[in-house]
Amino acid sequence: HISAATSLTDAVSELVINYEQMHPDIDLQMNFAPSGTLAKQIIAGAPTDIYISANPKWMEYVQQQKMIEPNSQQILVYNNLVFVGIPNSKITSLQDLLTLRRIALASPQSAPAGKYAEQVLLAAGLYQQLSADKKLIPAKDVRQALLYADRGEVDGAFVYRSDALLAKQARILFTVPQELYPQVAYPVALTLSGSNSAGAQEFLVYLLGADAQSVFKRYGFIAP
Amino acid sequence: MLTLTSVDLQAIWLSAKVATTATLVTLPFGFALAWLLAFGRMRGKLLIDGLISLPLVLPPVVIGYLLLLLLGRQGPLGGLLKTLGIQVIFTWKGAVIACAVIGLPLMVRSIRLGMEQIDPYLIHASRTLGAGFFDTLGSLVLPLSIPSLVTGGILCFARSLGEFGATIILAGNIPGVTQTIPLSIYDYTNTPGGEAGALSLCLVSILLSYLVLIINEIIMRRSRRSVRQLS
Amino acid sequence: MLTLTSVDLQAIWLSAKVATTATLVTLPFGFALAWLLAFGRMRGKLLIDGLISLPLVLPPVVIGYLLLLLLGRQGPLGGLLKTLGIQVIFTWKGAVIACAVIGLPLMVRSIRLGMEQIDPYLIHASRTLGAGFFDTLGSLVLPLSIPSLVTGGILCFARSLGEFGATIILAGNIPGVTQTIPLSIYDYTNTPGGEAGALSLCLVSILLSYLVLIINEIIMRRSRRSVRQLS
Amino acid sequence: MKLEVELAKRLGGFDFSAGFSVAGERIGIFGPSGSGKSTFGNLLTGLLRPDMGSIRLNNCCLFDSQAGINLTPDRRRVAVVFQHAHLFPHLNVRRNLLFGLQRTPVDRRKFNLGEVAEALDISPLLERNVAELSGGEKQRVALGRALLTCPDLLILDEPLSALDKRLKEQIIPFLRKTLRRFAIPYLYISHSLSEMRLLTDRVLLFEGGLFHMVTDAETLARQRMSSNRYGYLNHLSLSEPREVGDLLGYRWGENELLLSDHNNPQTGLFELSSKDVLLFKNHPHALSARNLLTGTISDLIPQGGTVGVVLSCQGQKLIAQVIREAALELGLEIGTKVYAAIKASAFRRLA
Amino acid sequence: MKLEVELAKRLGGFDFSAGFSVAGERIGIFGPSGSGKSTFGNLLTGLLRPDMGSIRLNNCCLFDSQAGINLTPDRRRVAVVFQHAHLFPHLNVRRNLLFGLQRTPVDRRKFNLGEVAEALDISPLLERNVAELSGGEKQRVALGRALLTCPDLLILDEPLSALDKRLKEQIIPFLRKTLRRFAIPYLYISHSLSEMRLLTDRVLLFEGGLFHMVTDAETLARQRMSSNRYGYLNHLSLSEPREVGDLLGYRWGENELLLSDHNNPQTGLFELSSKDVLLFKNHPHALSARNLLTGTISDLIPQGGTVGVVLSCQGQKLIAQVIREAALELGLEIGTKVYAAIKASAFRRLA
Ligand SMILES: Nc1ncnc2c1ncn2[C@@H]1O[C@H](COP(=O)(O)OP(=O)(O)OP(=O)(O)O)[C@@H](O)[C@H]1O
Ligand SMILES: Nc1ncnc2c1ncn2[C@@H]1O[C@H](COP(=O)(O)OP(=O)(O)OP(=O)(O)O)[C@@H](O)[C@H]1O
Ligand SMILES: [Mg+2]
Ligand SMILES: [Mg+2]
Repeated sequence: HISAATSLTDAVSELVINYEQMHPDIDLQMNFAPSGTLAKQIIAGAPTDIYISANPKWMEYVQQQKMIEPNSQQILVYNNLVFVGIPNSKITSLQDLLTLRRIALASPQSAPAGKYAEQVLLAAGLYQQLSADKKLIPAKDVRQALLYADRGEVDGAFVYRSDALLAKQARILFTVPQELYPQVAYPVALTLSGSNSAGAQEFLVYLLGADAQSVFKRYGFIAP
Repeated sequence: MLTLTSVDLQAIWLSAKVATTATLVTLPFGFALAWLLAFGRMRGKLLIDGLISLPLVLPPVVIGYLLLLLLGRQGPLGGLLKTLGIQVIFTWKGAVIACAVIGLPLMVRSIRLGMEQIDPYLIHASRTLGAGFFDTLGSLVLPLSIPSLVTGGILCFARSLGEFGATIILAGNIPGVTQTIPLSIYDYTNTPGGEAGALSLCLVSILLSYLVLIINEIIMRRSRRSVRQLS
Repeated sequence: MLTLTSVDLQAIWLSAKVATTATLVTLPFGFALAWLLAFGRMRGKLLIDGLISLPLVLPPVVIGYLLLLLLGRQGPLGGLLKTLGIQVIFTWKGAVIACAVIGLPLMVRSIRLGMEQIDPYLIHASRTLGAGFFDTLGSLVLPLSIPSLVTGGILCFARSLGEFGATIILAGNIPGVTQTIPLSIYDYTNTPGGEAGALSLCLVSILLSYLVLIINEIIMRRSRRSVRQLS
Repeated sequence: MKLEVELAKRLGGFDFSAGFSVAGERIGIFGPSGSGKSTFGNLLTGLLRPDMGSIRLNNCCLFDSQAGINLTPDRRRVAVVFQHAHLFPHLNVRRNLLFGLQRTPVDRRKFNLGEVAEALDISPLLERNVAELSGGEKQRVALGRALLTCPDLLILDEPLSALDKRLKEQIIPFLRKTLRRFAIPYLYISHSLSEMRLLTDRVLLFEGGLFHMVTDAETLARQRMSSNRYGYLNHLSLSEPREVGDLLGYRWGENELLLSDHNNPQTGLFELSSKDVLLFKNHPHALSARNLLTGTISDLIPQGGTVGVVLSCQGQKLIAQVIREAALELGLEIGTKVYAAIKASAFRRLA
Repeated sequence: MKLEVELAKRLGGFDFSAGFSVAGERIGIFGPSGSGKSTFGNLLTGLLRPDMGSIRLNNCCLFDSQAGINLTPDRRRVAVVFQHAHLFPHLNVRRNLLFGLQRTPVDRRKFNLGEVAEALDISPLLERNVAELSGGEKQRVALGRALLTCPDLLILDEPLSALDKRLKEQIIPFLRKTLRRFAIPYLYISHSLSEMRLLTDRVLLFEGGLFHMVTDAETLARQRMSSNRYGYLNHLSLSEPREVGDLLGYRWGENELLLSDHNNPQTGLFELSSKDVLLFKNHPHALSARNLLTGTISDLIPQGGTVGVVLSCQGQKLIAQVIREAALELGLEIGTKVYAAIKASAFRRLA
């Protein structure tokens, strides 16, 4: 039983199919939902062996509830923040954002991507100005922010690199300098029940292996 | 227990405003559509019926997405709205539209159910007494439909209070502007330890809906026509 | 246009199963509760009414979360279920429970609306003819409530087809096991180029609900009591 | 009012069909239970749509299946009092009454609410909720509601059967008067021959869903003389009452009749059963009956075991009824002169 | 059946209150429209709950506000035919009729469906939908439905007012017979004095929401002799018919009466208006009336302008009615011997 954050849906699905082909006797069940939902499910006792969160916060939360094997926790992949928008735009750096009318980002309260974007804007000293002008549009999650940018409802959006690949019309306008925000990490861990399962441990090893990492890379993630 | 931040208060006010407006906006449409389905004799009733039910059948997120396509900058209606200078997306009007569309099927079904119980002889009596079609609609069918209008209104209002999926797509999650209670709760529950805030807002939602239920009871009691004293 | 993978087919089958089961499970509860609210003379009616409306008022995610707390390992009902060997979380039964709870308020309101239109003299006639309380309920109130039961059933079924928030929390999003159509659509919209798949599933949802509407029309026409021929 | 009808309608296993043309202001519809009387009313008002045929009212086409005409009920100007009252449950009595009135052009209005409420004895109920009315009260409100629209045709479907005798006796004269005064033509559906005679000039007979024939209540009454409880009821117009001892003397043509009805010494319409007229060949003496008229037999109507004897008393017509044997014994023949004895208490005021 | 009632109920502006005790199998309820007759029925069956008081039926307490007793309607075993039929719309006629029967213990069942349907002339309608019935048909089904439960008390609220005369005449004897045969006690609410006389032994008078008094239809009929259309109606039990020429001779006590009713030469109950009895002091000759009885005056009932003359004819009682003046002139006094002339056509078969 693998519970993975929504943003990993494609990558993990592909890995699971690959793995099942390699080990026909093994049947893996995937469960994709927002990290917070997964965390609560695990705490409520939902059958889960491996938990992949989209941010360390929820991993910590689950760990505090003593539902995972602390030693198994490690970083699966990294991601980074980019700014997307309509291709012919003249936007090439953070400073150009002030010229835009509306900028989407994931909701800082509920999505880590939003939090990171907020930190970036604060660090760049743009936050005051943008929020005073009500130019910031918080969306439900990164995907929705991307959707807005893609449909031209906003002039640009902060999203993860991995998500930016989903865009049809919008393109990456620039990559946000890493020094402005902490690294975006996807921690993985075995749950208590998973630590007793050899299959789960084996799959975890596979996930961290080179084959798997190359797949993640294809989907825009960065290997640790 | 009930500790509300100013952003929470804004969300509550916004939710009340959106739910009320959505309900009021939907009522006339619901009434007209219910009438069409209950009494109309045109072909394609089933088609209309199905179309109205769509927002119920499809996940709200999909509805939100479809509305965004329709009303967005590049959408067929979006252009029209833009030339009229009406901004729907990312405003509370967007939330109202989302809630109205989601609430419409509930409204129509309820009103229709009530209308179909109206004694056809009463309608006929009204017509023979010289009341034309619309006159009868207004002076007989409408007042006799009050219980079902109220039921439909409550369903729509309550559903609007809880509507999340379509609203967040169409209106965005802008604190103080389009962040209704469910959106605010969403933010809370996605923060480890945000349960208290979420709970407070849930309680407020419940209180709001109770308020509506009480108003409902009062209206119902007034319009109840006969002594209902059964042992 | 309609290209369905085997996972899609599983989702469709699961959705149909979940929505049907949820509707059937909810019907008797809905009937009983509606009766209580329409005819009951106990105190605290408003309280029950409000309690039933909760799943409508609160965002589905919150309902899902509350159900998870209630039925989870540490929840008051979870322990009980565990000793009975019943696993609800992450199974299709969880999805049924989520949909049933979400659909209940729609069901109860509709049935109640229908019941309140029943001529009290008919009920009295039945009682004086020797039919006891439950007898009258079964042989008079129930058949006369068929239109409203059908309306309630349709609302519940349709809502179940579109239910996302509570299901994903209580039942999880496990392809082939608990992944209903809305959850599958969710996955598709999170996949590059998934629009086609999402669209196909939306169409299937719509087809399913049309099927139900047609069945509804047939039942309604049968139970319609009087010639309804109005000019 | 002229009504031309040619229509057919199938209702489940019941076939209705009628084709006739009738003119008059006061038409009755008579027929056994289930013969299609209410169905006919519903076809006229537009509640039911005929399968085929046409309906013309005063040369205005209400329905024509071939021409595709089907006037909506509100444009037919045909009001109706249904067998059940069907009052509007959300309006009180006053507003039920006003419903039609307010939708009637001011120049067509012929009554006001007060008048009608007074006549129907519902003035004290005006502010009541309709759920709080008794059966008879409901029916009276329905009657008032329809009357107040002053329609081109008023259909009354057994409007009086829920009323008690006192009210019936009160409302019939009112109906006669107002319907006539304001020239509201009507179709009166009823089981009561006596209501038919008082309220209609022509009667349409229905049987088993078929229109049978046009006749009139008078003829029906004569035909049913032998089977009817009280034989044939003579309707006598009496005038100029004056006191004669304990009794009242009324003018009836050239004759004076003595009546014991003291309540209301006024010109009016009175009813006298054919069975209350006793015939003598010779002058009877020491008789309790107060009236003794002489008359000549102008016609004899043999029917069942009895014979209706049509008398001409100084130009006034009177029908007596004797059994066949008595008729033979007394040698009653057309032209015979006889004495007719009538008790003073045999008369009954109708209006 | 014994009914003890002591109750009060306020309905909006209408106050109902009644306190009496009455025993009998055939009780009538009489009173003007709006006097509370239906309200009383509803209180008995349990549709309305009295504000206070008690109801006891056959020493079984149905309701007692002080003791906190309020039997549910299904445990009262009181069936009711409402003023409007209130048939179950989802059942066809047969299943409406069976509804109560199926809920009656087998040992209590006294009729079968066929019998009742036959008597009410609804056999051809059994498979019909109730929406497809005429007004009269609906009411007959409601009557059958209640009859088939064989209740301890049957309340009939104007059950016949929607029926035509032919049916009324057919159903009244059936009601009399079956209700008596199977000893179903009933409360009969009606405006019709004649139904009261035929169907009830005792009558409760209501007026303006108040129980007024217990009386009987016979007394009411005598009291209303002068105001009633047909005076007082004698009910005569006639037997042993034999042919006498064109007529039928019936035994009436020691007397023989000649009747022109030929349809049904059978023992039965007949009706004769007091106004159809002509009194002579001396033997009248050459009279069209076929019957001449001798009798002695046993009582005189002066009323209005008329006098009811109670005759004893060979032990049989007969009431004639003459106007006051005639009574004086003929010197009618108690003990006087008179001749009573009655036409053969004056009799009407009731049952
Ligand atoms: N919708 C229907 N479907 C089938 N049969 C019907 C329908 N409506 C009425 N009928 C039948 O048609 C016949 C005529 O009904 P209608 O109501 O016209 O009678 P009516 O003459 O008014 O009788 P009543 O004096 O009892 O009111 C009845 O036998 C009735 O059962
Ligand atoms: N719920 C109520 N609220 C107020 N008044 C009522 C209510 N129900 C009945 N009444 C009044 O009580 C009075 C008695 O009504 P009820 O129906 O008992 O009369 P009834 O004797 O049966 O008359 P009818 O012969 O016309 O049927 C009427 O004047 C009626 O208006
Ligand atoms: Mg009829
Ligand atoms: Mg009554």
